[in-house]
Amino acid sequence: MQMSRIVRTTADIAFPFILVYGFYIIIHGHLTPGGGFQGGAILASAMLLLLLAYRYHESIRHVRKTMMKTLESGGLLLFAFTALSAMALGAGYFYNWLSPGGVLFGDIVEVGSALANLNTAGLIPIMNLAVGIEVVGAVSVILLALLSGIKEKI
Amino acid sequence: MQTTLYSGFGVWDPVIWTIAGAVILLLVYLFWRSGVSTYRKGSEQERPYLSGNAEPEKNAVHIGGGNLYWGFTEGLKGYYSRLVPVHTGDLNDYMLWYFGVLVAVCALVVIFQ
Amino acid sequence: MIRLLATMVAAFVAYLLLTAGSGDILLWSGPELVAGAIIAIIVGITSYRIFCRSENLRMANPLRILLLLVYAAIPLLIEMARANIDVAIRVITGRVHPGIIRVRTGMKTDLGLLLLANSITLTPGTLSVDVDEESRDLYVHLINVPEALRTEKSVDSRELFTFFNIPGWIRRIAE
Amino acid sequence: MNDIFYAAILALLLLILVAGIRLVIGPTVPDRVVALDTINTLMVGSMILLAAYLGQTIFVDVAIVYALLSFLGTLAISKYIGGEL
Amino acid sequence: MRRRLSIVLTLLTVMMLGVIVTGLSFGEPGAAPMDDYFIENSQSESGANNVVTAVLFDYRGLDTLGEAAVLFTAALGTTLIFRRRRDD
Amino acid sequence: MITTAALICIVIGVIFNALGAIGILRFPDVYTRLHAETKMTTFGTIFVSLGVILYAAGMLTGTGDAQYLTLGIHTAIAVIALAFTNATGSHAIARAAHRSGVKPDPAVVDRLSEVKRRD
Amino acid sequence: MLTQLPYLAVVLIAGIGIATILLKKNLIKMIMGLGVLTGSANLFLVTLGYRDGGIAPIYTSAPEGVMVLSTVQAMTVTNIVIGFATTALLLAFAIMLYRKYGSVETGDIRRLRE
Amino acid sequence: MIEMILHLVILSGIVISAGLVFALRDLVSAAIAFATFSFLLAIEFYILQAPDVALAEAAIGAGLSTAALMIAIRGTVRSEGDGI
Amino acid sequence: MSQYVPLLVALPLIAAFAMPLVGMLGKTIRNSLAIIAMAGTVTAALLLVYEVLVNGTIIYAFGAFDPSLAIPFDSGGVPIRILFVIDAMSAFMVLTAAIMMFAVVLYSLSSESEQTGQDGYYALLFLMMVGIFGMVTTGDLFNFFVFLEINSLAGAALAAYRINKGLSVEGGLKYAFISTIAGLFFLFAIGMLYGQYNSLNIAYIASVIDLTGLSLVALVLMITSLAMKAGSVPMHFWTPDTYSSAPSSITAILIVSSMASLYAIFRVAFSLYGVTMNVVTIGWIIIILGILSMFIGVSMALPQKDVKRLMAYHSVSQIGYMLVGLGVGVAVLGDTQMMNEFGLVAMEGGIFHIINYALYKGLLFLIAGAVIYRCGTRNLNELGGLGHSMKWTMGFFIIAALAIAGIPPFNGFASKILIYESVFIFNPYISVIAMVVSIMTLASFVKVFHSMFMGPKLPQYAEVKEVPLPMLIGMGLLAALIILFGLFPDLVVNLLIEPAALAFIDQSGYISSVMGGI
Repeated sequence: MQMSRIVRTTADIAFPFILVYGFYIIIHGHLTPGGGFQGGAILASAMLLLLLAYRYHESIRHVRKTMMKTLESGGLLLFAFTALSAMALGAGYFYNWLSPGGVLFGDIVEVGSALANLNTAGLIPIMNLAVGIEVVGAVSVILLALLSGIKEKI
Repeated sequence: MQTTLYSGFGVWDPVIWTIAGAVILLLVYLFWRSGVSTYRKGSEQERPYLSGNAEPEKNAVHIGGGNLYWGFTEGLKGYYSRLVPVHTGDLNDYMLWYFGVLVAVCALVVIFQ
Repeated sequence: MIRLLATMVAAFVAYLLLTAGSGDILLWSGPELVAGAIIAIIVGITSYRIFCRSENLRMANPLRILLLLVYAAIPLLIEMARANIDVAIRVITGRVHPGIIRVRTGMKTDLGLLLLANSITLTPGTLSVDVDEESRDLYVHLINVPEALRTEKSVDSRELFTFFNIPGWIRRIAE
Repeated sequence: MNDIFYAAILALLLLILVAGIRLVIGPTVPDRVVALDTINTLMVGSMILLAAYLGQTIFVDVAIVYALLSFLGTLAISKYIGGEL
Repeated sequence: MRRRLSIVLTLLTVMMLGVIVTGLSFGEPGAAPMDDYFIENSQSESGANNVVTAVLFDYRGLDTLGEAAVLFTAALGTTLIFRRRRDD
Repeated sequence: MITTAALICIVIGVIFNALGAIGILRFPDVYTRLHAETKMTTFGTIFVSLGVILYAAGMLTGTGDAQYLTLGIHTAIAVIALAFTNATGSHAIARAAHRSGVKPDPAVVDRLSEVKRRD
Repeated sequence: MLTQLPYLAVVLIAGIGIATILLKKNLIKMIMGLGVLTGSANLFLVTLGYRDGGIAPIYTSAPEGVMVLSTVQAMTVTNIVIGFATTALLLAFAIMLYRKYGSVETGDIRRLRE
Repeated sequence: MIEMILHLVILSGIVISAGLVFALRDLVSAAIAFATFSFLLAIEFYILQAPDVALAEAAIGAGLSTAALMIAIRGTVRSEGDGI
Repeated sequence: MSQYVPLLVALPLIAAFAMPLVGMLGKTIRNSLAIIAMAGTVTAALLLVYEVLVNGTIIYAFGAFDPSLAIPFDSGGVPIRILFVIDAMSAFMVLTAAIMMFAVVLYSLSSESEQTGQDGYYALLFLMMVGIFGMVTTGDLFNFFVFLEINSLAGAALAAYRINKGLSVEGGLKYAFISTIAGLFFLFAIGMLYGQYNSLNIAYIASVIDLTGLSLVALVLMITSLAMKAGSVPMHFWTPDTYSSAPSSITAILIVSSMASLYAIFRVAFSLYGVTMNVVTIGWIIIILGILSMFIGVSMALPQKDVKRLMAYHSVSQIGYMLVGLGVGVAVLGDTQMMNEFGLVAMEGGIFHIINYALYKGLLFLIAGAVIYRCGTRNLNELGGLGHSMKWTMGFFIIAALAIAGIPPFNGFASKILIYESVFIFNPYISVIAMVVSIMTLASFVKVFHSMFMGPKLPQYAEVKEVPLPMLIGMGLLAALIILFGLFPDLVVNLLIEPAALAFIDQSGYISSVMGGI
């Protein structure tokens, strides 16, 4: 069974805006409250909204398990390799080599600014994004697996 | 290569033991060689002699693991009848034991501090 | 294609709203605009099949959006205020005659149905309980069913509101 | 102005406790969901007020998350009790 | 019997944990050398305004990697439990 | 002046919120409680937020600090999201309650129970 | 005592969580108790880092003030995610056990014993 | 000191909702109480100046945990059996 | 300063993360990735162990420009980053874990080849190894907690890998639940320490700790929860449930993770608290837990009918030996003379027993898995006569069983004699109990040997063949190591064990290696 037409329309309309908000939280992770985990959880909530609003067999066409698994693994690999990249320069694992004065994300941060200084903090935005991708994949996989556990014959 | 292990109280050298074991095995082999020379595999001699009765089924002569140490557990029945039911398989009981030990250890540490 | 574009524009506008006041280019800074564009593209590709289910792009007209804002600001708010005072009195006195009636909507689109149902929920002592999937008729719970409506099989949606012709507004916005 | 904010926050938080009474006594499950929804709405309001009270404007982000996502919990529970999950 | 024991143990554990009420004072942590270092240096070292994010991804990045691995583990575990099997 | 307006808005909002919270205690069944919850607390929160928006506007004109613009816009977004989701949420609750068999207790008419369930 | 209120609440919530785990026999309920216990641990960690009159550890245009400790907040975020992962895995176990055993009461889930 | 009153109100709410998780026998009601617990915990984090934590608790505790619990309750039984 | 340290964690993590993607490409590629990643990790681990043994303790600061710089110059002498502190004891644990991982991955290539979802299996296996490596190498309390959780969750998910009519799920659920509780209380303890000293680094906390009530409760919480994770009586109930229902290869890894928890108990006792706490009380508590574990474990093992359950009870019993050996070390920590007289030897015995135990118990579980793999049953009443068809397996079983029973010249005897003779000076009764337990162990393994391998060839197992080659290689590796360690115990003790024991005792050395000689 599915929810009523009203709920489905609400889900359709709210879905892209929740996505936008999740990405906003992710990429402002080093400036405002938030970060990869929180934003990823919000993105995953958008997926949950689709899963809740539609029938199971309908919703798994929108939220595909293979896609989510790929996102999960890809995000984690991006995270691990970003951290590993410092070792190629001879520094320690997780060393933030992009931070002071690099090109991308290398600006010096101003004291006392809320938004706007997106181009700062070195590796941190990349890691935030990687973690965000990973969290949305992992949480969606968890929810899909739980749903498949009650909906499908094994 | 040094093999002697000093335990602070005694000495233990596995090589000597191994050599001794090898010697014993050699002796055993020699005794075994000097057995009855007319024994042949695959002949009538291989069949067990059970007072002229037929050999029972293989399954019947096999002693299952559950039958071993029956006397031991029967002898220590008082101990086992207390110990075995404690392993209830109930998750609540597991947690109960954990918290019990937690409190007991805390009490011990506080008392003997 | 045009659905994708519409979704991207919507996402971009939402992002701009979220980050307003961040810099000098009008209200936004350069990195924010770049990031907003990238996010809008990603979100658009992800969700255009869901956001714009039909090829019908009636809502892409900015006039309709403006009308929606006006609708939310004036008629809806006034109806809400009236409803709230009504319910507040009933909270204090405790006099209720509740019941569920069937309401003909005549809405052709899902968005119109959604707006009407949400308006009904937020306004005069009414609460949309269920919706008939085929005829798009609403079952509405009224906190105080007037004598006139108790015997009717189904009522028109205009009779639920007091001051404004809310279904007419919605029809103008969404259809 | 801060005193007003403080008083309003305190009032809203007390109202959360009042709505909690329905959570405790609610005879049916939908009653409790109603209480949960009330608590969510009140909490969004108090969060907005708190952001102004503390002077931390970026705290409002949390309130937006609440407003968007508290809906999901309600939806999940109502999907269950409607027998549709 | 077991119920009573459970209640008693709960109370005793709560009493044991109650030492945190007496041992710590709310709002006045003692010396905070590590956190003061973070608060002073996070902006210049890692360029992040949000100190918590700087701690999460720079100073204690390994924890974050481990945390992501935990989530990955849970996702793999749930999919493994509900996977399709040849037979059982 | 603008501060006074903000103050009035906040007071109105708190009063409506209070009525909503009392309403879910006083009303007899789920649907009527939903009336109180949806309308009054949403309305109250809108007014509370309106107060904060007015306060932010006042501060913005007073100090010219861009963060108050952020405060105002984000508050507005929060309120829009809240109103939008709250209405749908209470519809979902009402529908689920009716489907799960909670009938409106004092009811003069119930057309929904009369129709036969198709699905 | 009033100044130590958050710590007191931590202890109380932890007690409720422990009681749920010890006294309840339903697995889902026990998992909820675990969630309550996790919440108490989170509250404990955040409370540890609070300083009187402190502001959030984010450099914004907010009023000046001493910042609260940040490490505990990072730890708490970590612990929240770990708690969710654990809950999800345990719930998956519970669903599978119900499919196989037909019950989620701990009294019935004891085929492995002795 | 005056902030302590806010703490008092919220923390008593937290303790009450945690107690409800313990006391309610219907698992769906307990899940609702658990969601309330999460919400109130998040606002306590908010007051303790930890917006990151509040955001995480809001996103994970409010929506995702509740949904996972509801799915699990649908997959198992709704009412709790007799206690000890 | 070593570049291998992060690879120890990073390589298996990347392998695990890539595994679901690689699993889509095909079976061969996935298996080769598993082997390559495992070989790389083991190589890194061996290089690391070599470097530690040659150069002494390694410090690695994550996220610093110069990883060997533990404390930044401007931080006022406080370590602020996550540090990996690898002294001889950690290196020893890394070696144990690496050996077991090597054998288990080889074994799994055949034993799990019939199952679906193998990419998840290998990913979780690597995650478990990450957890173990992290737990034994980290010098940071919260980081330890995170690795503990990784290890627990991966272990629980793997324990339920084969559903086995729900039995495996039950075992996995119990393991996951208990691990979570243990982890949570460990987190409470971390919070208590953090609240007082505002640090998470073990060495720093050890340098400033004093025994307030809060520290005392933290100590109790840590020791108790880690003892439960290690599976000591009376918190051992999950051990037989989980070990018996998990796949055999996983059980071998679960043993190593319980060893890591055991290591953590003594890391907390020796390096974090040291002589600050009342060492006699804590030592006696650990010894009592050890004695109970030894005796109750073995006496529960005797009447068992399920072969894996029996072995699981034996692992509880064997953990008692290590607890006793190291517990004696804790109890005499404050007394230099007694420590030199017998405490060090007891600790050497306990530490030597860790690797011996991991080897032979892992081998025993792998053998049980091989038998189950071929026969499909684990009930000792139904098994029998396998010695005719599984000759290699039987040979390995004899080696492992004699080793666990402490029969010379296998490695179990070497470590047990160290424990017996040194503990005899400390308290003769404990030593006598340990010997009695050893005899009962032998008795119970005679039972297993008889009912699995002896007897006539049963008709229902007429088709049974020897297990495939990778499984044999995995088992043979462990058997060879058992014989090697048994024949040259002194070599191992001098090379690995004595530095490890000294590293445990030397708290000031541990602190100064991090704090730079303060």
